[in-house]
Amino acid sequence: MDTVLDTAFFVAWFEDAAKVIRLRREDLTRLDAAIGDADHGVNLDRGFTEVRKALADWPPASPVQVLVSAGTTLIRRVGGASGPLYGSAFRQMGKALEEPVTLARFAGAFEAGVVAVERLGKAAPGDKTMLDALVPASRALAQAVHEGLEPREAFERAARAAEEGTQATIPMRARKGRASYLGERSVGHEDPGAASSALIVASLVTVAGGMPDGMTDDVADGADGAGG
Amino acid sequence: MDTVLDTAFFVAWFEDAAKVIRLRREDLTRLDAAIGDADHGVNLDRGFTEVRKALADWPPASPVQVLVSAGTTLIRRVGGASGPLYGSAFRQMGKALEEPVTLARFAGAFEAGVVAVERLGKAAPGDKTMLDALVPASRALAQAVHEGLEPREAFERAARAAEEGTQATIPMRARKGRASYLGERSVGHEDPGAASSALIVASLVTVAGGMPDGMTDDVADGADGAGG
Amino acid sequence: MKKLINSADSVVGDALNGLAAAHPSLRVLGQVVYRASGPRAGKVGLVSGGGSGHEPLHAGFVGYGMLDAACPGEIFTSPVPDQIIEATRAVDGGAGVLHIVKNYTGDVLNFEMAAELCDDVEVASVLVDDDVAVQDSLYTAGRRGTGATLFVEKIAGALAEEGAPLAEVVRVAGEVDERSRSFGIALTSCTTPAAGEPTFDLPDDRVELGIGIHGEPGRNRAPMAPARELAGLAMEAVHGDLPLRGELLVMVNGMGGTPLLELYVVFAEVEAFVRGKGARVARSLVGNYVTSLDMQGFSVTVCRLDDELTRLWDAPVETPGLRWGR
Amino acid sequence: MKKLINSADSVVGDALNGLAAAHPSLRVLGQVVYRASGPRAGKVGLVSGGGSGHEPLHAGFVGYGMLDAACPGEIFTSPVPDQIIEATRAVDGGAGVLHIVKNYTGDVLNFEMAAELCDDVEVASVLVDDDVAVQDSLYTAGRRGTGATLFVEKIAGALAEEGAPLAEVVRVAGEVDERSRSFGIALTSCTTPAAGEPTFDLPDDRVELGIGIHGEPGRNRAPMAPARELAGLAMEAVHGDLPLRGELLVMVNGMGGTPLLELYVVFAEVEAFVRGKGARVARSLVGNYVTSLDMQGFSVTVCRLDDELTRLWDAPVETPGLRWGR
Ligand SMILES: Nc1ncnc2c1ncn2[C@@H]1O[C@H](COP(=O)(O)OP(=O)(O)O)[C@@H](O)[C@H]1O
Ligand SMILES: Nc1ncnc2c1ncn2[C@@H]1O[C@H](COP(=O)(O)OP(=O)(O)O)[C@@H](O)[C@H]1O
Ligand SMILES: [Mg+2]
Ligand SMILES: [Mg+2]
Ligand SMILES: [Mg+2]
Ligand SMILES: [Mg+2]
Repeated sequence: MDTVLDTAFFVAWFEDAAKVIRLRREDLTRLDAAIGDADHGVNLDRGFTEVRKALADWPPASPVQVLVSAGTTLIRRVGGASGPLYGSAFRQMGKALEEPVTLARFAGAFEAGVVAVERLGKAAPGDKTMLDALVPASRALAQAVHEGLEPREAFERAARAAEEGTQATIPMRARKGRASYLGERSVGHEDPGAASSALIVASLVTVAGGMPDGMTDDVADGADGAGG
Repeated sequence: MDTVLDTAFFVAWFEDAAKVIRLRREDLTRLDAAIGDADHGVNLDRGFTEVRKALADWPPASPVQVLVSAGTTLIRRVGGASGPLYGSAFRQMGKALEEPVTLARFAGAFEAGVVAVERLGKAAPGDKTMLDALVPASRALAQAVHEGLEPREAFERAARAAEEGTQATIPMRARKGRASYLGERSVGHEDPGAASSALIVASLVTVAGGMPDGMTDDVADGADGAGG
Repeated sequence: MKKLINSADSVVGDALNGLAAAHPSLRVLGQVVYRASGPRAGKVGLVSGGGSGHEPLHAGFVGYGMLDAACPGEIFTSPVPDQIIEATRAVDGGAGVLHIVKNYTGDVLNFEMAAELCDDVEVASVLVDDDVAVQDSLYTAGRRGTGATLFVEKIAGALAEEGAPLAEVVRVAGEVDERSRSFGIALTSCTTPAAGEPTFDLPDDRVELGIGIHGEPGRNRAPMAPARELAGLAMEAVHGDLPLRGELLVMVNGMGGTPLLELYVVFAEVEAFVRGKGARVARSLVGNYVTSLDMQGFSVTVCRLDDELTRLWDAPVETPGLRWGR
Repeated sequence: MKKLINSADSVVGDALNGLAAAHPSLRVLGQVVYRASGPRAGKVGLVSGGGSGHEPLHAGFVGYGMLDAACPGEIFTSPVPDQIIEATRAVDGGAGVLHIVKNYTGDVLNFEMAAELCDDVEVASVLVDDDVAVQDSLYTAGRRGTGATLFVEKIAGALAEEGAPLAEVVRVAGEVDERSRSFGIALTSCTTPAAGEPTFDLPDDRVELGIGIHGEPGRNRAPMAPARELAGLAMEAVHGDLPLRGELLVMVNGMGGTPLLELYVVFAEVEAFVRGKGARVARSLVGNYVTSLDMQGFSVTVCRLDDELTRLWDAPVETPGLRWGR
């Protein structure tokens, strides 16, 4: 029987992502200082903190609700380029998500989220943006589904792909976002949005790793503890 | 027979003072940075450069004319506190000077110049101003006249007194000028105006030292060379 | 880093409180700055916004003859759609609302989202993209909006104040943008309150050419040079893109940390350059108008005037940052 | 040090060329800045001046409703008598001339000399000495003139514009000075073009309290603190000297290198302080008005208004640095 990713799993995902972003806030901002305007870590930290608050204040009843609430909160609270982009990604992911959530359905929804980013930002892989982490992650997920892997392993593959995609942004010359203003000078720096995307995907691993095989609602607390 | 200080001597004095002030411009400005507004060297350099130019453009016919021209130029070109103070000093010195200029007459006129500074600035020795160099220099000159010394030795005494007076400003707390705004914090710093006064008095030694015993008009060129 | 703030988190809100306290002509509600007098029936509403840290842009340009509302985001971060939606609805006097948007991905996305969600208001938008340091091509996010934003806000604001319909206001706003070009040079980086350290390091003998207004590094570096040469570099870049001709509106703008004395030195050089090209500075602004926190440096923005634009530029304006004629 | 200048020697002249080019309402002749319109018969002429580096003070305040002429000296160096004499003679419309002099030894001496030599013009002078950081006693050169200079120039200028006789203008100018107090705090030193390095060193965790406007060090240092505390320190110093009461005119002034955003943060605190004392900010200015080159920091100046002063403050003014009502 397929593992089901329940509401608690999604809540735990955002909880963990929020913690990691808080921890890496200064690193992300420093990456943005090199080729942008030194606010990416601050922006995402503000947004994910609000996401946590929203999820606590209005406990969501379903995975779809988690994603839509998170996406809406990011749009409403982040601003900048990354707010609408991440916000739309999660909202579209939520809207595309069928419940109960199997890994295959998760992968499909994830791809819908990535497509939303592509549409909104009019960017493609190779432009040195978050898409250079998200697109490989999405492909890795699809491949894992194809291979019939368990969520944990699938997430590990996606996280690895996102991380590799992030590293691959270093030699790229930016064609979208603020970094594109630097022309050649954008070469040699890691894209902050790709870096934050890799962190968010990696949180899937943490949360899945903290979960016993048969995932249930009360597992979330454990995941939360593991991510803390 | 008394040595006579002729026009060339006075011209040479300002020539030498101008050179020394140019050389020490940054030092004077740095002293002013500590307890003032970092412009004393710049101010005096601008002024004495103009004095040299004026003396070259309208060659003065007498010691009185040298002093009045120099004083007027300083008033017209320096600004700040030191412009009117030095300018008035030299103008009053010129107006008080009887010709031909003996050392005694020079000392009397010098005192008149110092009194002009005291009147204009409403300051007294001990206030941590140029007067702490000028008043001792004036007294030393008077004493040298009393003792019947030759100009060169008299100027040496005056220069020493001015230098000692300048050093004595270091522990003083300023009561006049910008440095007074610092209150206790003015203690421990040399007054820039005293320092420049000591340089100007020291130029008398340089110029007198370059002259043979019986001073004549053609002596000035030698003095100029010595000061260069 | 030393800054006159209470905390990095509260700086924008605290500054807005100060703005409201200082200017009875403004009202601040929910991180939107409005004219205290409210919307005027039949007048096109003008809304702009963007990251904070560019003061007086935009909030300082709210008032008679210019903006109806400004939406300040966090430092260097575009505002969120909620602010823009609220502002748009609040300033609508029935004649529609113009969004004046500086061309940055974040500003564009947030204003677009807001506009889509304001389906009850007729919304048009103009994209300001005047910075010649960025080539508009497939390889960039397009030219940045910088100094010309002020020109667009002033001139479109004057036309709106006259009661012109939305389509007319849109046309003139677009015309101002098309006729305007900018180029900026930084002597130092700036320090955002949150980062706490300069965004980039710039040696004492180097300047950064082709900067934007977010403390981002420029296209390249050059040796520090006298004002005449730096002004020449900036003006050549502008002139190379839009030949200087006829009557010009010229702004020499400080980046926030450069004293007015130096801006006037630069203006003298810019004016001489313009004369050298056979053009004329017909109107000018010298000061800190579109800033980048405490950055030292300047930008120059040129707009080729025509009679209509000149008349609208000269029209009365009454804002904290720009005021004449009343 | 990087500055937008051609050379340290030419900076004042170059900036004056820029000022003249930017403002057709001004005329610059022999290092004096005049209204291009010339003197008005029967109107008291207002002349001020002082070292350069404080822009827009004084030259930026020449124009209708304020000064008739400004005499800029070299950087931080008071002007020479020649400038003042020329300005005084040129602006005399037959009703006499008021010299507005900031209380610094250099300014006082040069203006005094000039006044003495202008025996063909009726000259009066007002000494501005508002800075409470300096105690007026036998042990100092007396209180410095800082921010209140702008208030005196504006209010006396408005009265002169109304055609009041010299004695009246002198009275009001003196009244403004008596009712005004200032206190300044620096976060950094400034760098003069000639010296090329900061006038003093200030560690990253310290501020300089009780600074003037010439980059001179203050009375003492204190740990860096949030805006609320720094504003409180400044306001306590002011309030301790002149209890805050009634309607106040308040200026939060930047020292030249501090962005407007931070000045608004400070203003919010100052306004709250005033309210806390039961007084009211009736009029205000927030911006860089009386600066110290590129210094970061602020000063606050408070004037206790009465009906006459409020009316004169509100009267139209049209200068590059201050403009309203026309
Ligand atoms: N058009 C785009 N498409 C996809 N991602 C983009 C685009 N523009 C920018 N980004 C991403 O956004 C990141 C910057 O986010 P952030 O710093 O929060 O916003 P801003 O650039 O407005 O300051 C970049 O590193 C990049 O990954
Ligand atoms: N009232 C005064 N009487 C005598 N000398 C004074 C007085 N005020 C200032 N000075 C002298 O002037 C010097 C400063 O000159 P300067 O820096 O050129 O002028 P400013 O203070 O206007 O910048 C001080 O070091 C002091 O010696
Ligand atoms: Mg950014
Ligand atoms: Mg000085
Ligand atoms: Mg940003
Ligand atoms: Mg000085």
